[in-house]
Parts: sequence; C-alpha cells; structure tokens
Amino acid sequence: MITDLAQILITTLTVGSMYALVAVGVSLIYSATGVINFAQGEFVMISGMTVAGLYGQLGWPLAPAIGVALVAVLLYGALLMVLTTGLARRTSLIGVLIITIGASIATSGTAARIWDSDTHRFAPFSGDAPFWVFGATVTPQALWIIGVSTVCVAGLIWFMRSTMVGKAMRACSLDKSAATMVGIPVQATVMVSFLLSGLLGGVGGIVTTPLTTVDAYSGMLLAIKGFSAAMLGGMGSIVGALLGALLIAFIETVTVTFGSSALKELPTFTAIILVLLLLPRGIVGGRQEAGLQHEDLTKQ
Amino acid sequence: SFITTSHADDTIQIGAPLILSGPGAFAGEASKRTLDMLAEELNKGGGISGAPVEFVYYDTEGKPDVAVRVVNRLVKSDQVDAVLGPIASWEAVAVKQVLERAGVPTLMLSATRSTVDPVSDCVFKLPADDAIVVARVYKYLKENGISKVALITTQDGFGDGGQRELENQAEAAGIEIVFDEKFSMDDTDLAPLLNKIKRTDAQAVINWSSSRAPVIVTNTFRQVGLDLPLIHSHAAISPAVLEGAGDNSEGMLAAGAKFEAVNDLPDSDPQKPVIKAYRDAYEASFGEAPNQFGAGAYDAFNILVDALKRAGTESEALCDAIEQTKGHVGLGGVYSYSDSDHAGLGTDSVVIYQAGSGQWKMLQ
Amino acid sequence: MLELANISVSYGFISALKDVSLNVDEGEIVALIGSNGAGKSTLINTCAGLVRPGGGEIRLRDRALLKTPSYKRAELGIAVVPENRRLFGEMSVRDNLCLGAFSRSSMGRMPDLKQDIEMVFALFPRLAERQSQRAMTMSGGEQQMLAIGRALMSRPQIILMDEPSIGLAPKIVARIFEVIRQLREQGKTILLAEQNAAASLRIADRAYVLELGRITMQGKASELWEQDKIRKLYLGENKT
Amino acid sequence: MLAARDLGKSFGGLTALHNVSFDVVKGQIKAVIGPNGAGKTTLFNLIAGTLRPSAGTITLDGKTISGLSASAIGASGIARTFQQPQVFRSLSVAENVMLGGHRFNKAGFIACGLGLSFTRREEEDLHATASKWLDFVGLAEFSSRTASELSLGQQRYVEIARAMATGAKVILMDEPAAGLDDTETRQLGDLVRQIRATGVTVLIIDHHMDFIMSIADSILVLNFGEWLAEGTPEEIVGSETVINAYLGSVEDA
Amino acid sequence: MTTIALPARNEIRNNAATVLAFAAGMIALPFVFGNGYYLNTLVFVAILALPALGLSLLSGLSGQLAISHGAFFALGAYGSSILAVRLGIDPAISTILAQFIVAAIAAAIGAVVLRLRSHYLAIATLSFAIIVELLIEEWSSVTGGMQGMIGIPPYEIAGMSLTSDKAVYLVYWPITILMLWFALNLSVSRVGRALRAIREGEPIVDSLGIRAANYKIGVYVVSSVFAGLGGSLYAHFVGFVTPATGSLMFAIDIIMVLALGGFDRLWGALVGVALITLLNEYALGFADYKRIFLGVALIAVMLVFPRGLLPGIIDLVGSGLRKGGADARRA
Ligand SMILES: Nc1ncnc2c1ncn2[C@@H]1O[C@H](COP(=O)(O)OP(=O)(O)OP(=O)(O)O)[C@@H](O)[C@H]1O
Ligand SMILES: Nc1ncnc2c1ncn2[C@@H]1O[C@H](COP(=O)(O)OP(=O)(O)OP(=O)(O)O)[C@@H](O)[C@H]1O
Ligand SMILES: [Mg+2]
Ligand SMILES: [Mg+2]
Repeated sequence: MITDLAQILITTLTVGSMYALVAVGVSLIYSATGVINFAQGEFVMISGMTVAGLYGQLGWPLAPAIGVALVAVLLYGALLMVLTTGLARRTSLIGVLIITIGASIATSGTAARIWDSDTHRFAPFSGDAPFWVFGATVTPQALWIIGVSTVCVAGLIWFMRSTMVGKAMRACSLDKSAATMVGIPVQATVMVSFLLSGLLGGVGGIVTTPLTTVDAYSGMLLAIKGFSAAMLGGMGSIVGALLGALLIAFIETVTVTFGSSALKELPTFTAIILVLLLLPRGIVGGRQEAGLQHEDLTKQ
Repeated sequence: SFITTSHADDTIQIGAPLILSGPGAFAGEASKRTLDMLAEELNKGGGISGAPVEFVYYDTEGKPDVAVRVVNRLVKSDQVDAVLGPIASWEAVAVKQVLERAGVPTLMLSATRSTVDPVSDCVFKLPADDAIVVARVYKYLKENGISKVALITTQDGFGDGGQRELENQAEAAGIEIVFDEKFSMDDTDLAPLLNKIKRTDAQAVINWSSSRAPVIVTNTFRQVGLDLPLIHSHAAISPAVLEGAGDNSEGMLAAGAKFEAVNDLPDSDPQKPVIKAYRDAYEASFGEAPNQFGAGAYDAFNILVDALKRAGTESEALCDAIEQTKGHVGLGGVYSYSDSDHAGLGTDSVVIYQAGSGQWKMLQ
Repeated sequence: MLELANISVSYGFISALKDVSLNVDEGEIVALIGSNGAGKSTLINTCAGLVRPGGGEIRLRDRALLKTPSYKRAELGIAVVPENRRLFGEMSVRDNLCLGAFSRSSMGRMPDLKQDIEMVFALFPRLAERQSQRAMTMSGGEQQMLAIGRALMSRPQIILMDEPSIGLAPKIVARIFEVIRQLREQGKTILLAEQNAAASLRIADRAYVLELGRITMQGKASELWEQDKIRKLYLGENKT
Repeated sequence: MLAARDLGKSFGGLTALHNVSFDVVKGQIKAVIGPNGAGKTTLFNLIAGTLRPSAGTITLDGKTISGLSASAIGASGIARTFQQPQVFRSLSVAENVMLGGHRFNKAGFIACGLGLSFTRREEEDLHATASKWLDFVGLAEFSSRTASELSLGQQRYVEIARAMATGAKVILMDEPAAGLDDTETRQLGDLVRQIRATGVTVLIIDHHMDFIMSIADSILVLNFGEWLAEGTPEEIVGSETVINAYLGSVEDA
Repeated sequence: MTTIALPARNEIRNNAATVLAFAAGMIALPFVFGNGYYLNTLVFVAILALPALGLSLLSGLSGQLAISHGAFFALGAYGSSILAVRLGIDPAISTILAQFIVAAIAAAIGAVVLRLRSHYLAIATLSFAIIVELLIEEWSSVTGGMQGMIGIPPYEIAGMSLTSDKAVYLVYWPITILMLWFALNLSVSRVGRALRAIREGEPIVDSLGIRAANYKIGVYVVSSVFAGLGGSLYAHFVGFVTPATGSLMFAIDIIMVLALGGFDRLWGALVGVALITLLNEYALGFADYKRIFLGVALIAVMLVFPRGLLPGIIDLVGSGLRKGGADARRA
C-alpha cells in the first residue's frame, strides 16, 4: 500500500510536471493575448527532436545541443507570434486558433521531412539506473523533470505576480488599447509571452524526451493535454495551469493504478466536466456572479 | 485539376494508399521508398513488356475515412490497374468494400486477417498476421515451460487485433492469461501499469504495440525492476526500437518474419539471399537500414509484377494470376495463395528474436 | 504644450472631426464642450494615439506626435481618463493602479509606487478599502474613481479627461473638480471633455466648443460662460 | 405593488446591501439615489433577478419574486435598462425592440425552421409593436440601423423601447441620464413622465439631482447599503442626513 | 408612424429562392458530369456539410463553441449502424431512430454543460467527445471496438440498394439542401433572433423574460441532430464505422471548416466544406508533403480572409462596387 501511494505520488509529480510545462505555456500566451495556442506542443517536439538529433545521433556534447534547441524554440515562438498577433489582426479568436492549428500541422509535417517520422530519444542526463523510495521506482530523469519544471514554474509565477511586465501581459489580453494608453508596448509584451512560453516548451522537450521519447507528431497530443490542464485550472492563471496539470496527472495515475490504463482518460475528462460545473472558470477562476461579460470566440 | 487524370495507355498505374504522415508514417515512408526503388529498376529494364510501371501515392494519414476517400479516387478517378496498400489494419478493413466492388486487384500491406477472411476474389494480403505470430509466440512459451502470461496491448487497431488473437488462442495453446490490460499510445509513464504486473504470478509479459510504445514499455519495464521475459509483437522488430530502448533492450524478445535476421539465417534458407539483396540495395539508396514495412511492399511489388507479366492488366486475369502464385520466396516468407487462402503465409515464416548488444538476433 | 493642427478624423463614411485646431498651454485647464456625438471622445482618443487621423498634426512641446505609437505618448507624459473607463476588469484595483504607473517603470522596477498609490487612496478612500476587489465588480462610480486614479499614477504632465464626472455622486463630482483644480496648482496641464458644461467652464481657463466635429467657438472660459448661445445649448435656458 | 422587505446582499465578506425595505406605489416614479457604491445597482440586480438576495424578499403584486430566475422575473413584468447601455450591438434597432416582445410569441424551433405561415403572422404583429415603441422614444427612423452604430445616448433610448415592448408593469432604469447634457436630460425627463402616463411604474437611479427632483414622485436614499431616507423630493432635498451623505454642499446639486 | 421593411419576411423569401436555385444546380450536376469520383467526392461534401451547418447554427448564431460535433456525428453513425446491423432494422428507420437518440443525449449533455461559457464550454464539450470516443472503443461487444463495424447496409429505395455514387448523390444532396433550408429559415426567425441576442449577452436576454438557457439547449439539440444525421448518412454510404469516424480531430476539422467558410453566415458552412474538400483533394497530390501544404494553406486562408472565405469575398465584391471612401482606421 505504501508502495502504491509512493508510486502514485512520484508518477503524479513526474507526469504532472510534464503536463505543467505545456499547460503553463498555453496559459501564459493566453494571459497575454487571449490566444489559445494549439501549436504549444510543437515547442516540445522541436526541442526534443533537435537534442535527439544533435546529441543523440550526431554525438554533439549536450550543452551546445541544448543551446541550439532553445534558439530554435525562440525562433519558432517569434514566428508564431507574428502569425497569430502580427499578421492576423482582424480575425476572431477562432481564426487565430485555426492559424495555430495550421502551424501545428505544418510544423509536424516539416519536422517529419527534416528528420523523419521515427521515434527518437536520447540518454537520460544522469543515467537510467532507478532507485527506490518506499518501494516506488524513481528514475533520475524523473527528478530532473520535477526539479526543472518546479524551478521554471515558480520563476514564472514570481514573474507574473511581482513584476510590472507580468501584470502588463494580463493587461494586454484584457484590453489592448487601454494597455497602450497606460504606456504598455503591447507588441513587445506579447512577444515576451511567446518567447517565454516557447522556452518553457523547449525546456520541457529537453527534460522529458529521455523518458517519453519524441517524434514529429507528438506535439499535438501534448497540446490537447496542455490546454485541458490549463482550462481545468482556469485559463490565464499560471498557478491554475499547474494545479490543473497535477490534478489530471493524479487522476490518470490513480486510474491506472487501481483501474485500467486504457480507460484512464475517462475519469480525467469526466472530472474536467464536473470541476467546471462547480467552478465554471476553472479551479482558480472560481465561481462567477452573473455578470454581463461574455467572451465570444467567434467575434472579432 | 484534381478531377481529370489520365495516363498514357501504355503505362501500368498502381495505386499506393500509404500512411505518409502522423505517427506510423515511418511504415508508409519505407514502403514508398522501396516501391520507388523497385519501379525505377524495373522501368530501366524496359518495364513489363515495354510498359513502364508508375505509382500513384496518396497519404491515408492512418485514418480509415481518409483511406476510403483516397482509394475511391484511385479506383474511380485515376483508374489504376492495381492497388498496393494500405498498411494500417483499420484502413485496410475500411477500404476492402470499395476495392471489392471496383474489382481492382489488390495486395493489402496490412497484417489484419479480416481483409482476406472471408476470401474475396481480388483482395490478397502479405505480411504475417496476428494469428500466425501469436501461434508462434505461444509455441515458444510452451517450449520454455511458461504457461502464465501478462498481456499489455495498446488502445488502437493493432493492439486490439493482437489482444483478440492472444485471447482466442490462449486456451488451445494451454496458456493462462493472468493479466490483460490496455494502455494508450500517448501514455508517458507506464510505471503504475507495469507495477501491477509485479503482483501477479505471470511468468512472462507480452506487449502488443507499435511505433514508440515498445520503447516506452521496455524502458519502464526495466526501471520498475520487472524481472520477467518481455515479448514484443512483430511491430517492435526494428532498429529504431533498439535505439530508443538502448541498454534496456538487452534480452527482450519478439516474434516476426525472418527479415531482420538475415545474418543469423543458415545459408540453406532460400530467403537469405533475397533479404540480403534487398537490404543492400535499400541501404545503398537511402543510407539507412530498411524496416519490415518496406519488406512487405517489396514482396507485394514482386508478386504483382510477376502476375502482370503472366496475365497483363486485365483485372480478372490478373487476380487469377496472383492467386496462382505458389512458393514465391519473399522477404516475409514463402508465399503460396490459393482460392481459399489469400493470406499466403504459414507459421513457419515466423521466428523468435532476442535483442542483444543493440541487435536483433534470431533464436535458433 | 499640446497642439492640434487641422486634425480630421473619419470612421468609414462618418466624418467625426473636421479640420480641428486647438492648443493647450502648460499649466492650464482647457475645457472641451459639445453635445452627444460632437466628437469630444474622438479628439481625446486621437491625442492618445488610439485613433489615427486622416490629416493634420499633433505636437507635444513641439515634438510631432502623429508617428509616435500611443504607448510612447504615455512615456512622454500624456495620461488619459478614457470614455467608458477602460479598466482592466479582471484585475484588482491595486493592479490597475500599478499598471497606471507602467510608463514610469524601467525593466520591471518601479520606484515610489507605494507612495503614489497612497496618494490616490487619499484622494479616493473607497479604493483603499477595495484594493483587492476585481475592477469589473466595482460600482459604476467606484470604477470612475479608479480610472481617474490610474491616470494620476503615471505622474503625467498633461491629463486628457473624457467625462470624468460621469456616474459620480454630486459630492464626488465636486471633489473631482476640486482635484482637477489642485492638479493645475501642481503644474499639470488638463484637457477636459465634459457634458457638465457649467462645472467645467467654472474651473477651466479656456474652452473650446465642438459641434458636429468642428470647433465653433473658443475663448476664455469666463467669456464663453457669458455667451447666450452656450447658456441655451449646454446649460439649459432657464438657469441663471 | 413592488415591495422589498429586509433585503440584503453580500459579496464574500462585503455587505453591499443590508436590511433595506421599501414599497413602490403603482404608477409612480420612484427614484433611488445615494453615494457611489451605496448599493443602488445591486438593488436593481436583486429586483431583476440578475443576482439572488442573501436575505429578504421582494414581492410584485403580492407574489414573491425573489429567488426566481431572471427570465421568470422578466416574464412576470419587470424590465430594466443597464448602467452601461446593453443593446444587442450586432442586431438592428428594430430587432432589439422586437426581442422585448419576444416572449408573447409561440413559434418554436421546428415551426420556425419549416417557416410555417403562422410564424410570419406573429412576426408581423411583433414588428408592429416594436415600431410603436420606437416611435414612442423617437427612434423610428433608425429602426433598420445596426444598434452599434448609434450613439450611447440613442442606445439608452433603444433600451427603453425594448423594455416597454416587454409589456412590463415596472421598469428599472439605471442612470439613464449619464452622459447627457442638460437639454437632453430634460427630454429624457419628459419621456419618463410619458412612460408613467401609460400606467407603467418606474424605478430610476440617477446622480443628476435636478433631473430626479423634476420627475420623481418619491425618493429612496441608500447609503453604505443601508436605507437612509425615503420621502418626497422636497423632504429629501431638505434632509440634513441626505445632504451630508450624498449631496455635499447645496450649491452642487 | 413610419413603416419599415420587415427583414424577416424578405429574408425567408430570399432564402427560398436561393435555396431553390442552388438545389436545381446541384441536382442537375450529375446529369452533366458523369465522373464517378467527382460525384463520390460531392457526396462527402453533402455529408460533411451537415455537421458544419449544425455547428454554424450553434456557434454562428448563438456564439457557443462546442467541440462535440464529431461525437454526435459518431453517435449518429454508430447509432444507426448498430440498429441496422445488430437489430436488422431498415436503415432509413434506424437513421431516424438514431436522431432521437442523438437528440436525447444532446439535450441531457446540453442541459449540463451549456451553463459554461466560451473556452470552458469548448473544453467541456471536448471532454464529452473524448468520453464518447472512449466508450465506443471500449464497448466492443456492441461497437466492434477499435476494429469498428463493417458491412453496414446501404439505404434501400423501392427495393433498390443505394450503392452507386450517382444514386446516393441524388438522395443525399436533397436531404442536405432541405436541412440547409431549415437552418436558413431558423436563422431569420424569432428563434434565430433570440439566439443572436444570446450571443451578445445572455443576462440581457434573460432580463427580457426569455429563457436563454432553453434556447441554448434547443439549438444545441438541433445542431447535434444535424451532425448525427450526417453521421448516419455517412455510415450507410461508406459501409463501415470506426472510432476514428467523428473523432476529436473530426470535430476540430468541422470548426476549421467554419472558420474557413465564415462563421457568420450559414452558407459559409457550405463554402468551407467545399474549400476544405478542394484543399484536401489538391493536397493528395503532395503525398508526403501533404501536411505542410495543408497547414500552410490554412494559415494563408485565415490571414487573407480573417473572417472566412465567404464574408471575405462578399467584402471584396462590396468594396469593388463602392470604391473609394475615407480611411477609417483604429490603431
Ligand atoms: N468606432 C466608431 N465607429 C463609427 N462611428 C463612430 C465611432 N466612434 C464614434 N463614432 C461617431 O463619431 C462621432 C463622434 O463621436 P464621439 O464619440 O467622438 O462623440 P462625443 O462628443 O464623445 O459624444 P458623447 O458625448 O456621446 O460621448 C459620432 O457621430 C459617432 O457616432
Ligand atoms: N460582484 C461583486 N463583488 C464584490 N463587490 C461588489 C460586487 N458587485 C458590487 N460590489 C460592491 O457593492 C457595492 C455596491 O455596488 P453597486 O453597484 O450596487 O453601487 P451603486 O449604488 O450602483 O453605485 P454607483 O452609483 O457608483 O453605480 C460597491 O461597493 C461594489 O464595489
Ligand atoms: Mg464621448
Ligand atoms: Mg450603479
């Protein structure tokens, strides 16, 4: 029993950290622009594939491979920003969503051509040898994942809460022209959110690939998990995204441990519906007194 | 425009609906490369009685709906002379009806048995199917005194087909299934699932899954410290799986065609030179080792060309000619079709592999 | 200090400002009066950079502003109390005030933020009570106070106010006008667009009258105050 | 006819309204005034069912309406306008007003989808009603315009026409004169009196004291969520407490 | 009193005229072009147009974005197939029965999730869709599991099976056009008006004594039945269903269709389906570069026509007609 509990805890933290890196990225871009970035998983894919290619296959040292991967995700983040908020000014939120879907499709297609459509992986940073805590298996890479994402997410929470730029991001998504009016350079702020979000995804790809493997198409699935988590937590909230990711990971792990692995999504998505019915704006968004605000996704 | 397609009368057009994108695209890509390579060679030598062979490739995305659409286009618009493909089981099942109605000679590259059971006039299939691979696996287990197994299979067409076959044959083979669970292709951490197996009295674990799943299963299997034989399906027999699993792959087993075992085959094996020739040619052209999906395409191409040479492009004659294929030595085995058997292979075409120092080795 | 020369603005086929020229000198209160749809808000928004004019020039201390993006204008010392308040509804009262000071921050660091917030709180004690309430749940008048407070946070040199008294209780309106007077005493410059012509003419130094997008009258506030036409149109005939 | 007893509303720890009781006489114009944040809009939200009261009851013609859903209250004869005008911006002005009378018609999804002829007759009747009320507020010529093209002031009138089209017994108006100049405010006063003349009871919030004085039959003053005073305009304007809490110096009134 | 043109009445007449013209054109088509593949593709257009029209009613009119149309498509497909295959019910009747099942499920789900808004509604309906997909995969004794069901019978008319592309075309298109006509009527009716109002603000609608929630559930049911009908027609045409039929990705495709065609007009659904079909057909020629082509094409269309193709073209034509005009730009 204690083993089960320990294993549930470890797996929840590991998987939850992976989801969180995507969910927080989704939430971050949303909180600055109102855009749901369907291509968020592509950051993970791009950095995973880059490191797998350079470090795993071509035998580069790890550090420069990571460097190249991070540069790649930054460039990709900038590209996405230009596509979604630079060029696509007059479209609806759905229109922007479609653009990110298009980007995701094209990116995976391109990755399959640049690399291939095989599964890739590279060696874990601190070896494969697991150790046991209360009988539960812990791999060194899981610790890497948990550690790195804790640092990233904590840093981001601090950034959003305590710096002007963090507040400015939210302001941009709430009312662009009011934001410019108080002196916020909206484009630059939005760019920061895309770059940070890209970095998060990039870091995610680097730490998770040794455990989960990566292929040209793995981005889209991750993205769906990511925004399920982000929304469960409450769109636009970093803490919410983290909680959502952990909750989903927890439900999945418990289901797999005591029930069936094939059905693990069933309780997860049932829980999403139930939680939203109780808290219509996600875990941290809380209940809302009837208001007149209404965000229409198809409106421009 | 997409509506008008015409081809010179003297070329032989072959439709190839293959999975060219999405997870699983590696299978379609290897097939496409193989077919291109073979067609080029054939055409250089004058084609079939002077008529060059030309492939029309469409991407099925691994989705049955798309497969149906592209097959419709192949038979109704492109009016191809024959079809090679599709690869994914549920695509193959879905398109069967369209091909049957159109009466186009078809060589399915998918393992599922349901495309040829019941037999329909013009539909044949190539790769070893679940039925014979499972039979071989169970035979191996019995030989090694194992009677209690744990099954883990993926939540997709491939895993589902395997699971059914494993369950169906268990009793007759004297195998008891003590654990039987599915997992999803996008699972990232399988530790909880595999930990559950620890608590059973299973003597071996059979994993029926494809693309990246065998890698994750293998890695986690070692990490949770499961100390049992791990047996994969034929989908795991590829260099990519070994690369992904690294040292963890040491000792794991799999059952499949002899294709990956070329170096371990006795010289007396008639398949050995065929396999060797293909592997060399593929590596020379593309700089990397082929996989078994390319091998399926290779066999299909040769059987088809052979029949075309004998019968020409007229559908009925061509189908008959394919059906008369006997003792064709291919990469996947020795094929013999008959009017009651459009699958062509027997259990003897499947062997057991074991991974060691980064290589798949055939167990004698 | 702020100078508009021959500004024209149109929304599609509707022309909202026609050839408007106006200037506001340092340290004065200039009132802009005009009835509904006259173009007051359009003018304010043009100065703030939210609306791009079809022609003309805007200068702040002889620096041409037209090509300056609106966030830079905030850095140059222009603050706006916009029509409809435009608060960041989902954010707290305090965060709204912090953001008001954004143009003064550098690299996310912000000196004297606390002190300025205290200043606004002193002006509107209600805001102090509700620091962490979400702006959108505040009452109409409280939101208006917040909008004014936010504009003050940037320590602006010139404040453009679009109907600052709307929705406020008489007592608070009186306070607002008092505050505006104090701001001038601190050397700030104010452009005030108001429906409440009486009150705004009373505190303004000069005033412009906007009718259907054109300036039809201008002059010392006290002089306009005496004009019959003004009294009829904007103050109601039967008032003394 | 409309009566509130011991009404209370709190948001989390904040009490926006506490123990407020009052009656509204049929056919009267009753004004609600008070400092910012006194709870006036909250009171309207409670009456209209946009918010649920935390305490107390509201009755309309003796029937309890507090606790009913907003749409049920709307259907029972209470209509409102909003502090920030809320028109359906992408609909035409006529359509906005037609939605007021929407609830009187019957055609459902199937009948409408099939385009049955009775649906068309219903539409024509409804349209006639809408035209009547647009004429009433003086917006007839704007009827086929998109509502968002109208100025804020005009949108207020659309709201009023829409409220009238619901056939309401009581209309709640939240700061209808905000942003109007004196001339326009006087015209609005005339309109409100005309509404009263049709037999509709009016509850009105506004900060323009001249306006309130000139139209109200009775005034309720709220302060910090509490009942502060109630009475005729003369009584209220003379009341020391009201002057202290709300009006400030008399000169500003 | 001024008299004003009554928009609703004119629009109903306009609809009838346009729809008739369109119907005449579509029905004449197979007699002009005989190409089997062409017709086959157009049959898929007719089928896909149904969920797209349904979603357009829901999202375009009432502004509620649901990602459940794939699930209802699947429910229509599986419902009718199971009734026809397992119980031997005539396909036409099983199709109708399936729509009642779809409607009942939509009403139940709608009553629960439609309280949510915008993204949250989207994610709740997405969750529902995933649950449906899982149940179909798992309940294999009835649904055939991952392998799906094959051998679903085609419709029969007067003892003749609808198997040829032409015959199917001539039955399916009139159905789609009837549904289009229904949707168009609905959108200009009082119900449509209420839905458009809901899109702008539910509390305001409620304040007028209209039960916004009921209208939302109503339109959700109608819109789901559109999707369900599409699913049934699909199943009896292609003869098989698998869990991939109407999967999550399918639902996203439908949203894509509307974004491409334009959310704010029902015809946009048809334009979108036509466009995506064309893009897909064209992309086939790219074989393994297909994804790149499709992705880039999607982005390009949305950048060039931010509100979708149909409104975009109407604007283009419109601005061509009245050239000039002052420059109205909000920065
Ligand atoms: N976004 C817009 N699109 C089209 N027309 C507009 C827009 N904004 C304003 N207008 C029009 O421009 C004219 C001037 O409007 P503006 O808002 O500047 O007037 P205002 O003087 O501020 O009026 P109010 O006192 O009602 O606030 C009006 O006729 C108005 O209808
Ligand atoms: N959802 C809410 N959450 C917290 N506080 C709220 C909420 N809604 C209203 N309040 C508070 O309740 C008090 C009463 O608000 P209300 O809107 O009723 O005031 P009002 O009398 O209409 O004021 P005004 O004249 O400024 O419009 C205000 O202090 C407001 O901040
Ligand atoms: Mg204005
Ligand atoms: Mg109020």
